[in-house]
Amino acid sequence: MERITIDPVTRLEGHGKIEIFLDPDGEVANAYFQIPELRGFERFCVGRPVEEMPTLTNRICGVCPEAHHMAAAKAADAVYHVDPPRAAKLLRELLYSAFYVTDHTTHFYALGGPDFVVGPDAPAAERNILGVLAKVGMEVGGQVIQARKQGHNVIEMIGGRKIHPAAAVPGGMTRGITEERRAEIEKIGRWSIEFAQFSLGIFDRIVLGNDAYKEMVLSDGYTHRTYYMGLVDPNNKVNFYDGRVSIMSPDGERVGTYAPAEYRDWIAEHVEPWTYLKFPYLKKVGWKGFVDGADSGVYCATPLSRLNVAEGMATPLAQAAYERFYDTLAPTPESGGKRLVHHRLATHWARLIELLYAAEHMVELATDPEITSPNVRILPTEKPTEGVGTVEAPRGTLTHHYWTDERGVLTAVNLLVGTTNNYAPMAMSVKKAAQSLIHKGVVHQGLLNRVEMAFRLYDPCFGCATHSLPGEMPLAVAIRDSDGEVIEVLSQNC
Amino acid sequence: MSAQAPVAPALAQGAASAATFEPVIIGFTCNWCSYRAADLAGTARTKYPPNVRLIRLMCSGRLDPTFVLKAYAEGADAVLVTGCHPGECHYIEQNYKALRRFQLLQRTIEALGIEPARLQLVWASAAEGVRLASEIARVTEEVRALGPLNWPAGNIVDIDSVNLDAAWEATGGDAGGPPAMPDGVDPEHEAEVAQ
Amino acid sequence: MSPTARSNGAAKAAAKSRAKPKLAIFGAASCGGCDVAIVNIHEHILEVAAAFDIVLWPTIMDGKYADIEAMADGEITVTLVNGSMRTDETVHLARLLRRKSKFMVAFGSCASEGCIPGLANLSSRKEIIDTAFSTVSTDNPDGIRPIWEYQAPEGVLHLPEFEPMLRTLDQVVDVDYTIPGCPPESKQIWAALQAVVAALNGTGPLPPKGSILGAGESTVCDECARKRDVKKIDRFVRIQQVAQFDPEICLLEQGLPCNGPATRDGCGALCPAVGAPCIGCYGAAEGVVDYGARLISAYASIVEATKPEEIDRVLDGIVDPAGQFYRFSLAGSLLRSSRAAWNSDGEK
Amino acid sequence: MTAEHSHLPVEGEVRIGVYVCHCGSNIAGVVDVPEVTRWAAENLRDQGVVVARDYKFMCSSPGQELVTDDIKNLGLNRIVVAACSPHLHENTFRTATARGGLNPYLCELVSIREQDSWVTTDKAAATAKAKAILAGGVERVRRNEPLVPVTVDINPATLVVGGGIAGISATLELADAGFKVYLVEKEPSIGGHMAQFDKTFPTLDCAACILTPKMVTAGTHPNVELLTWSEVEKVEGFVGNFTVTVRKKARYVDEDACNGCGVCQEKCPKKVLDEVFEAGLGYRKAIYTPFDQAVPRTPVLDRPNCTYFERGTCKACEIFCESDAIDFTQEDKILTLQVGNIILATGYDLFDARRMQQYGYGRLPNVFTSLEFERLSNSAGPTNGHIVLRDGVTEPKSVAIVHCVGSRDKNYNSYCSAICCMQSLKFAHLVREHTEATIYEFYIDMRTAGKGYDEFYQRILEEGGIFVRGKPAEITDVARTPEEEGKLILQVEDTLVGQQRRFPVDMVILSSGLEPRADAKELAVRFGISCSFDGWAIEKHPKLDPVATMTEGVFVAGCVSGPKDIPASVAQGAAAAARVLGRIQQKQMNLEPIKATVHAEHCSGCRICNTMCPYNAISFDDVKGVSSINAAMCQGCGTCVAACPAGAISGSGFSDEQVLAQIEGLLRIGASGAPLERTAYPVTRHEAIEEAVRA
Repeated sequence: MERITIDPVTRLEGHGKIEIFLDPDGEVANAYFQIPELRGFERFCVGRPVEEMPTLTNRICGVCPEAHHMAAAKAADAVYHVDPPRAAKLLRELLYSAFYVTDHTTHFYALGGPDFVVGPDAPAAERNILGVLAKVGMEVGGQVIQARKQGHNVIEMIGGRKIHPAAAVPGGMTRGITEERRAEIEKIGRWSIEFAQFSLGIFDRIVLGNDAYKEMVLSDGYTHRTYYMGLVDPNNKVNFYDGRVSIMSPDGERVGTYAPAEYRDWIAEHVEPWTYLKFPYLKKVGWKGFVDGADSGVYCATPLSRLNVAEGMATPLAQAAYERFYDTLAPTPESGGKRLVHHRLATHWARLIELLYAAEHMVELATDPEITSPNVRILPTEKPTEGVGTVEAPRGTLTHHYWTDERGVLTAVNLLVGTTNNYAPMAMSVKKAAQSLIHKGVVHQGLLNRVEMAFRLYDPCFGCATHSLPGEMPLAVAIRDSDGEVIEVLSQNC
Repeated sequence: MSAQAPVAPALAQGAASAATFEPVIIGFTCNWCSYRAADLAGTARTKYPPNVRLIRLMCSGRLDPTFVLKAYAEGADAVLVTGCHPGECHYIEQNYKALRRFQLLQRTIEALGIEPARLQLVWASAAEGVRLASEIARVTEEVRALGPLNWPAGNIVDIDSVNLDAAWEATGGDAGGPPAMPDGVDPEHEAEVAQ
Repeated sequence: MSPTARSNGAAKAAAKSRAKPKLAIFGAASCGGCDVAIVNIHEHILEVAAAFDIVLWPTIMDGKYADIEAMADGEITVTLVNGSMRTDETVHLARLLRRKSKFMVAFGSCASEGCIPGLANLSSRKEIIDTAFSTVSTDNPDGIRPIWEYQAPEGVLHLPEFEPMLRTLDQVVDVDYTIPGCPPESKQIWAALQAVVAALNGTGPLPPKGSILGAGESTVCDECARKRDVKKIDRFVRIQQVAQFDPEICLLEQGLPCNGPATRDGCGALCPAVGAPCIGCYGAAEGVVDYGARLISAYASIVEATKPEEIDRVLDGIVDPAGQFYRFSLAGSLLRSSRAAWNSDGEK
Repeated sequence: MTAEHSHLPVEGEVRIGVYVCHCGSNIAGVVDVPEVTRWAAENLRDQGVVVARDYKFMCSSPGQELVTDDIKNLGLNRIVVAACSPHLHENTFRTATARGGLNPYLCELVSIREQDSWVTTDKAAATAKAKAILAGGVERVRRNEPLVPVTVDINPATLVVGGGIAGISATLELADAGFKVYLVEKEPSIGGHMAQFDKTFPTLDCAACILTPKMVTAGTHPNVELLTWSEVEKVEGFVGNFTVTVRKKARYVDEDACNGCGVCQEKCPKKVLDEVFEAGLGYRKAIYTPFDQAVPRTPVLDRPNCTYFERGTCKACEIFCESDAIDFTQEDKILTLQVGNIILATGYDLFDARRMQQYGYGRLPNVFTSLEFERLSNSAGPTNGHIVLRDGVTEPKSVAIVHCVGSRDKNYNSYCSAICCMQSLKFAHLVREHTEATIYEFYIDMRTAGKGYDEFYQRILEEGGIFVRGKPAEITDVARTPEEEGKLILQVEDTLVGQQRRFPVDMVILSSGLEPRADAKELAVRFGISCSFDGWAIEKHPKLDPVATMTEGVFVAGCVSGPKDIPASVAQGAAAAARVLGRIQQKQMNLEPIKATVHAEHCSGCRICNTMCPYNAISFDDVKGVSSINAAMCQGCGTCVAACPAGAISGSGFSDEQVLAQIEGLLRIGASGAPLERTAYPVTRHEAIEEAVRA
């Protein structure tokens, strides 16, 4: 076997680094998925005034700053023991729904979708937005751009800026919206509903209509039976902005739901010395390593998870799509519990259902009579102390927890960030892919695609997780023999 | 900026003991009061420590906080700001602006880990040569007691002259890596690499 | 990667060198907002793709550092670096790209002045790592920390070194141009890219080295629609202390510490427009040496008080001077950091 | 020694000449001058130093020739002289630089004498400090730019504020020289405090006799426009071109019609206590001229006290006025004057003796202030010069004169009021002249500096009287012994015999000190000058420029800048006039080119600088939305430069670049003279590796 010299570049290459070690028989001994960066927000936010957190923590992630903006604002509300006026909550949620439309659109068409639309075996160079356009036609490209553009316009109209919005503050929002803007947003909302339905149509046509794909979706290689987590409203319907966190066991039993402030009773973070990122797990179950099943505390928090923990969607069209989803993929409930889908690739479908819900919800909010009320902020009267704020980020449940002194200056900060939730499941997917595609020291060429697809479905945003890299996750895989010699380096999308 | 090789262990100079340490202090003077006070101290042969190096401005109101930060960044151990007594500014009221800037700047440097005593304000009229001299002596002693500030000299490593591949090989793969102990950050790390 | 592959890469590179100008977009320690901002030039992105041969854009499309390594020095026409220098890996890649690029552009606040993550320079490396791995929800009884060279049962695992201090691009390599903003406004990005394209086609002037692209030469007030009068501040307020701010009048005049007066224009004064103070993401105005110093001086100058204790009372309204004045620019400021960051007491 | 690297000048190259002065042994005795010179030549080459010389006396003509010759022969374009304080010889070397054909502002003088050799004992340390100071000057001068003074035209008219003796003498000097003067006085008549005095020390000539002629001349001089009963409300503009707004209060008397016959005062039925001129000892009418020799003669109608204005009937004055000069409908007039220079001679207020309650003034009737006594002893005064007790008839048998009332006392004013000793001696003489009374003088020290002053003191001593060295602790009417009954008793420690003593007397005169006018600070702001904490105007230089202020075109004369006696006030009036005449003769003048400038393209119109300028040199253009600075009004303090958050204001002569460069220069070497130790920047693996490879 050729000995490959590693120069410093490949040695350090990639923001996500995978090391696969083989045993003497050439079988996979272990696989490590490393996150090589850290930024330290939890440290340097200490000393800052709490009202700045919505704008400071925006900078954790430029892909989903809106999620951090909302979580921070809610945590700051809690620190001051204030409940913002209804109009303020409506505005925040409207902004947030518009963000979901943009983000899910981006992922489906630019990042995740290409695997299906263009095909998993197509050369990587084509598996991108341009490849998608080639396949589904330029006019769709126009619509995708339109969807992102409009979404960002709504975010700017309410939040002040397209990226890193500024308007959410302790007690509400800095400013309300005018009737003109409301009307415009409503229009965009209605358009987005059509666009979401159209996208679901594409998924139907290209994926569900293709047995090979369907088989792949259902295949064991992409199946993990873990716990699931997500925010639900009082009716156990999916909610992005507010509600209780609900946990579902791999067997479809509702383990419980908790108020965000109680997160510490439910979640802990495991530390490994070979990565800068921590591994959250269910405290009540415990950390058992990178394994699935009801005995392992590993859980995942994704669009799929949210559907799995919820009993439906709060809007009619999305609800219909939700039912179709389960009828198709999990016709029978697991051991009498809730019907669950463990096929990770179905996350793409779930994401489109959420896209539809977000669009419908936009219209609901934009047509609420109170949405244009000028009463969007209330003044705190109590001493600031401690507060937790949780929202559903597209990539998982996001929690900000602040402690302040009596001036409202931060004394401690804890952040449990979306993608982090899925770190362990992703590591497991890697190992699983490696084990199934490396035998007797021979590496199946499809390995990288496999691994990559396993990743994409989580829409990993390591900007959030490590505050190092946004959106799609470049990969570098080094495969070492039992002597630790690197026998192969594969890299993708560095 | 002085181009220093970055390989010396950090804070090597921290060793300088208070006894032998001679601080370097930048002093800003107002042309009409404190600079004349310094002249007067000279004319009267009033002796004071040589540690303060004066810069003449037209008025303490000209003092831009940038000057103070620049002095620290260039290696000064402290900065002494002087001007006319409040209410006696030759430009009527500008020294009040200097006072306000001083107070805000002092809060800021404190937040950056610099002892407030490394930024001092002394009012001295043109007639107060002796007083200025004694204040300079006082400030010098206070700073001597604090020890060196010795802010690091920033620098860009000029990489064009470096063969990175060779550089990497030179590390043999475990260059500077801290031992696998629970606390992953090795204190001696820089020093180790430097040698 | 095999030596043959390397030479192939070189051949490919040689072939390409006669083609369109090459563009590389590299994200160091970044949040990705800069990439999204570029994507947000929307349909124009296709024009960019047409004008340039995009050789590297990890977030959006494929490419390999290996190919970059294989290129001839200076083969890349323009490299946009967003994100700050946080690990030795990013520093290394920035230097690699510098060698391979004709023009190096510090893109966005992180690369040009450190941005919010630069506030990490208020603490020591040890404090940052210790905090991250001992939060209330962290299960870490043995006090485990990331280790740069970890001896796993199966072999050694390397992690990039988390540097003692976060640095800006120009503290690590020579930088030709800067595009400020967190993130830069998309319309400004497009304007800057057009200027670059024009320069490359010889249809426009090449901006002098060191130019700031995609921004104005003044400060945010220049673009701010709020009415301004002479300023006298007798108290600084925080947004949660005041029920209603006048939507027409300068926020600073209403006591809200707005960084607009010291912050470079180009964003369109979006934050003041939405009733939020400017937080300074576009960095300092033309020719300014230290952003924070300008703001400190300006704020203090307009305080309405003459007695030290009165002045203190007003200044108490600024609860976080370091953050207020160096929120985005600490790493790029004259002092670059708090003493804690380099004074290794924290690690002794 | 001399070190020179001779190569021909290159276009655009900075070529600096360094000149280090021995100043005899003043510098060379402590600083190793040849070493500093050598060091500069070798270590500051990269900074552009092409020649470094030292010389015994750089300020001597051969010393200056070194500079001028090198500029010509070596093509120098920057000069640094390390010698004494710029305040002494900056001009000398700038001129030398100009003679060499360079712009004078391309020369820097750094002080290694006042700031180094004269204040440092350790020679090594002094030499190191000299190097640092020199390096600072070199770095700075590299960034110096040629500056050209701003030239402004001088309007020959002058405004004099205050019609006391200082103002009057300034006015007459200017008017006689043939130039227009506006003399503004807030009282109905000019004359000031001097007009209230009877005699003047030490010559004892009658104040009125020497003052009146000057008043009359001022009142009738064709070049003088007298504006009494008037006050300056606003001053705009700058040296050479001030626009002054004056409020001429309504007199209710037509000045042109009035012939000053005084019949109106006779007929006016309303008697009013005269608090001002008669210091509350006498009465005047509701329409009045403060005193017989008043200038102008035109009386003033005191509206609040006028029966007609009170009740709507009377008009006695109008009825009896033959020239129909009375005009009840008159209103304040606002006048706008254009002048080139301004002389402030607003004088002083008397210390209010009530503040020292232990002296009982206001409570004990027979305690008088100096001003009251001036009126009492004045033959034209309320008692026609009879010195009597408050009852108006009884002559005092014993009179105590207390010095330093409100002066030389940290509880009131720490300064010496300069005139009280002489005034008190004068009082002693007047008391002796008019009465039989025994006289006591209570003093801290006798201060009789001045021509003929001490002689006067001796004369008074000879005239007899008891001089007690001590400051009375208390003045009371509570008797302890029969002989103290009905007397005022001064409780005092006689510091000559070192014991407490009590002096019963009939009358006490408090020699009150001088204080700035109550409105001194507002006045300072209105005229853009600075004043000390107490309120005395600050001179441009207390010794070398005592009548000029920091504000070009605004001068001071008399007590406005501190207590003075009459001769000093007169001298200052004339001196101020001379300074103004100099300006007028030049027709134009150059202003120091140290100015601030707004760069409009960088100005965001945030308006933070708008409140920075005490000279109102900064204005905001609403249309353009930018601020701008009037160069002529700018005094170059640089406060706005430091304040501008956009860095849009630059300050010539003290630019950011110059100061930042000087800081770098000053920090080139440490206290030992070796390069300043610096902490290394924290390194990471790669840098260490790269360094290692490079090494």
